[in-house]
Amino acid sequence: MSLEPYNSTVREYFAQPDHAGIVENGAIGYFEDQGMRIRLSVEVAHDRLLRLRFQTWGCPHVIAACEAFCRQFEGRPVADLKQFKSAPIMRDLAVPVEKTGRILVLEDTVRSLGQAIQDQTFQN
Amino acid sequence: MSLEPYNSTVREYFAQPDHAGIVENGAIGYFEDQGMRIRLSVEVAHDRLLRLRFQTWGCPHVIAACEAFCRQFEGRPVADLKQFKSAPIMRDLAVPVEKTGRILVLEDTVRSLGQAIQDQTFQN
Amino acid sequence: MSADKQLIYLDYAATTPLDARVAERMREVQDTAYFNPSSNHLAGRLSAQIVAHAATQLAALIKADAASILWTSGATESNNLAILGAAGQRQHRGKHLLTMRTEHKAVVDVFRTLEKRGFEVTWLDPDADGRLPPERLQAAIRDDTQLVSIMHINNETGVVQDIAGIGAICREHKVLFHVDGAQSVGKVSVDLSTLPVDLMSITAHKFYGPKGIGALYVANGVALEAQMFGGGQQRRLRPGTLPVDLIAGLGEAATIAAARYAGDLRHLSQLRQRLWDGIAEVAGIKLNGQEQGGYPGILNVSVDDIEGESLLLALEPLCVATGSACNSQSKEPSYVLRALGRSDKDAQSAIRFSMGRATSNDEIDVAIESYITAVAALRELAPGITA
Amino acid sequence: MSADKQLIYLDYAATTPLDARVAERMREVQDTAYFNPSSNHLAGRLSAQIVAHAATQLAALIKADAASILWTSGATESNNLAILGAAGQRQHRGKHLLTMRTEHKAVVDVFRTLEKRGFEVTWLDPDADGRLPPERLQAAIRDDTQLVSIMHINNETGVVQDIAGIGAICREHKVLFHVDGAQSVGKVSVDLSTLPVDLMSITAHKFYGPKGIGALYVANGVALEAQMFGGGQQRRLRPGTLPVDLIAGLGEAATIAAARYAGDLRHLSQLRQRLWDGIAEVAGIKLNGQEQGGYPGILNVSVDDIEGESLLLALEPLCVATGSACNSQSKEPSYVLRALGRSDKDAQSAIRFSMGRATSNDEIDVAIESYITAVAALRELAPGITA
Ligand SMILES: Cc1ncc(COP(=O)(O)O)c(C=O)c1O
Ligand SMILES: Cc1ncc(COP(=O)(O)O)c(C=O)c1O
Repeated sequence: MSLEPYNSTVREYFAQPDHAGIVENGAIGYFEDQGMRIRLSVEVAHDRLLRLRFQTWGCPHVIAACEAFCRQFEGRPVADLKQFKSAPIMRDLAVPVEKTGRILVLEDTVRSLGQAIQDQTFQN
Repeated sequence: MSLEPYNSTVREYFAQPDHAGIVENGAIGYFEDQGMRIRLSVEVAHDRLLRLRFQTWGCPHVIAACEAFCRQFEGRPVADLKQFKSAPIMRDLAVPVEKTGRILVLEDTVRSLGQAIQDQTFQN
Repeated sequence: MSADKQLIYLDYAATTPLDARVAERMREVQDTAYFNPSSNHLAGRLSAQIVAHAATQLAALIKADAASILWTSGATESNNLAILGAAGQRQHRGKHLLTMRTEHKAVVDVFRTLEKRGFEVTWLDPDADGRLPPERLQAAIRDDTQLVSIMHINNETGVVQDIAGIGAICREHKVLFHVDGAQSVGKVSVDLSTLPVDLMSITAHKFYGPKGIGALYVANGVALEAQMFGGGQQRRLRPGTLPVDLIAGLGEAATIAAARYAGDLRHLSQLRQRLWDGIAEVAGIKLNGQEQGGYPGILNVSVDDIEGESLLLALEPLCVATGSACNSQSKEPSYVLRALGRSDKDAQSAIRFSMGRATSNDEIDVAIESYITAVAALRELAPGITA
Repeated sequence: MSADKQLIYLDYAATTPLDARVAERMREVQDTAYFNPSSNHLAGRLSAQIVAHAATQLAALIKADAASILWTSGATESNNLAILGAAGQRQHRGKHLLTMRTEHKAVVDVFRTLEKRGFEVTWLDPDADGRLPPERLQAAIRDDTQLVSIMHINNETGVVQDIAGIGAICREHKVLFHVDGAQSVGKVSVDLSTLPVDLMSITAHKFYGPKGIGALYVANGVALEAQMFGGGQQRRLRPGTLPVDLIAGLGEAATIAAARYAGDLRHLSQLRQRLWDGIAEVAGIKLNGQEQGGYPGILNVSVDDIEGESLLLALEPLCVATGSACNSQSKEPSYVLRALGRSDKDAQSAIRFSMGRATSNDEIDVAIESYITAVAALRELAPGITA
């Protein structure tokens, strides 16, 4: 039986993915696995994640997880990215166990984003 | 499923077994088989079956068959008893095949009755 | 004896009418939530919520967890799934099974099938009052016994088995215990939070719910082999589109039953006493089942020297059962009554009166008069020759 | 995208609402003839007559003999009984069985079970349009083939199989032919007086009848092993108290369907054309199934670069199915569409629109707009990375 598969946060973020999009010339993190693909892009200034945007091909939970990540980290220090863990997001979004793997793709994308920021920094 | 098990004749004879009873001092035929028991009794005058009565322990079809027999043969010559066959009664009463054996008990009782009349005649 | 006369329905053990609130609930669901509860969209989820709510309603009635409810088409299917499913699941541990001779056909025939498939079944006899002495069960349990199936309330006689006592023995020997609760759930107290029962069959149409829907209670941790295949519904144990309206009806019937079964039992006890008082004086009458302590909705009597089929016809327009209602096609004398020690002839003359919520004193009085008259009339047909 | 919005139900292939006349007939029976059709008294006979009448109604719809109707709880049970019952009955003659990869789960999983029990099953592939070329069947039949099971109308795609052609081959080889008619009976012409079919599964809730009731057509002379045991009902083939109201409802639904299916088909064809015309221009859209000649109540489309679950959510409050509605718990890409040659990704993005008697042009127009908007919105979320 199909009881409510999405909590209100998932529905809200899915309906209003305010951080969907791409930051032109921003640092870009990308990862794909399990058929899900996520791209994060960010404009960094003064070691802060000034503008954070996502693009994704994924299910509603993945979309909401991307939006949740952007909402949480926009404005925070770049260094905070290291602390990112998907577990709290999974809890907030009540992600069903069978989808856990998909959300881990976000972790990998965030790691890739951190790397890209570092690379950019080194390039500059 | 239980579609109508009794036709209207069975219902009528069962509800109004006009010939139920016994003829005191009459000739008596008796037979039992298959858990069914039938007793026929008759007052004979001028070689005719003047008053014909039955008693039975049996299912509705057996009761109706006894009544049918009495209705048919009352008033007829004793000699007609020889011609009795249960098949027409079974047809009139729409007796289900699995009950055929029970109605044959009536045939045996009629035979027994014929014998009893003969015996009575010889005694006189 | 004509069909035109007003029917007097005294066959509530065969099936009951729909409670008006149940019918209303079903209409509501049919109108607004007729969707497939497995459908992955808003409409489907509406229906899924109704199914989930009905599970809590039934679970509340039997004091169980809603997750232990499996929907089926009725107690026949529940019995089949429980017995075939448990026997199949555990056959590698042993192939000995235990049941009683007085079970419903939907249990008896399942065990007969298992016998053909190489299982060994011990058929326990009841005492003359229909009850299974727990010691008899205890003595029959072997090392390879895997399943015991004993009904709660007998459908022909109303005899009530000691489910707590029997269940305790099963637990002690780690044997699975299935109970056919078709005649008990919704009619008497069934508290699965204390009763040591692993599987219980339930059917809605015996307690004013809809026909065509039932349930199997499966205690947490009890594994069964599915008997029907296809689709992922109900944890693959019982596939098929869930009939959301019937399930909602069952749930509503359960809630109503929980609130009123105690009052129903008082009503039925009074009716049964009145009926028995009215016919007890008929010569040669015998009560089948327990004198005391049986389910009061059923009164089963035999009587000397009466042919059962003629009695049934003479009782019209009274609607009562001879033998088992679920099996009344066959004219065989009831095997249940034979197991209680009745002769073929006694079993053959048995009439089961079963009363329900709507049964009135007036109807009972008509029943009493009809019974007395019919017996007298049939005896008149065969004086002397019926010894 | 909120649950408050008015639902637009386009999932008639999953289940349909009750026709008002069917509901009325059921109420009438519930009120006046709620009895057990097996009970041997006036009330029981009243119910038995209603059951008999319903059998003639269903038989008239499919042009069969009323005696060939066996009542079940739905097509899942009918499929199980037909396939397990026929395979079991004939296993001494051979253990080879034939079916298609695109069957419903309630057929697929039954054959999988038979494989575990030592039967050999050949799984036939359809052509890209979903149809089984009769030659392919012909080539697969062996000396030991006992049963062929092919569905009439596919529940996901609306693909219609050539039942006459397939049946002729089965007859020629003296192989039993079962047809899952869950999506066809009551919706298109099914004439069993000419179709060479031995067994056909039927379910009422797909053609505006009640849920929880179905039937299995069993041609004269075809023997089956029972799969459920207990009680003498239905020639021992399928025991359990018959739900007289549901059966009466099925009968009524059959009579209504017989009178109006042709008109329904015209209505559905027009709706399907309108829908397809409205969305055919979406970039990367693909129709799954037959271009022409399929069942017009279903339109199944895939679209490039869209994740199916997100599409379904974005389409709310449209109620449509992804994959098989009967199996929509699983997020696996539809095996039916995979068998038609679709990639996992295409199968995963598939949406089944299924229309019914009450579907309006307005609803279709909303569906068109929603679909176009949802696809565009999701593509916006992932431009470039979705190649
Ligand atoms: C004790 C018992 N078990 C099982 C059944 C079968 O129930 P159903 O007809 O709902 O399948 C019945 C009644 O028919 C019953 O009385
Ligand atoms: C083709 C097909 N077969 C079988 C079934 C199963 O029918 P039911 O849910 O009535 O058991 C369905 C629908 O669920 C179906 O579409």
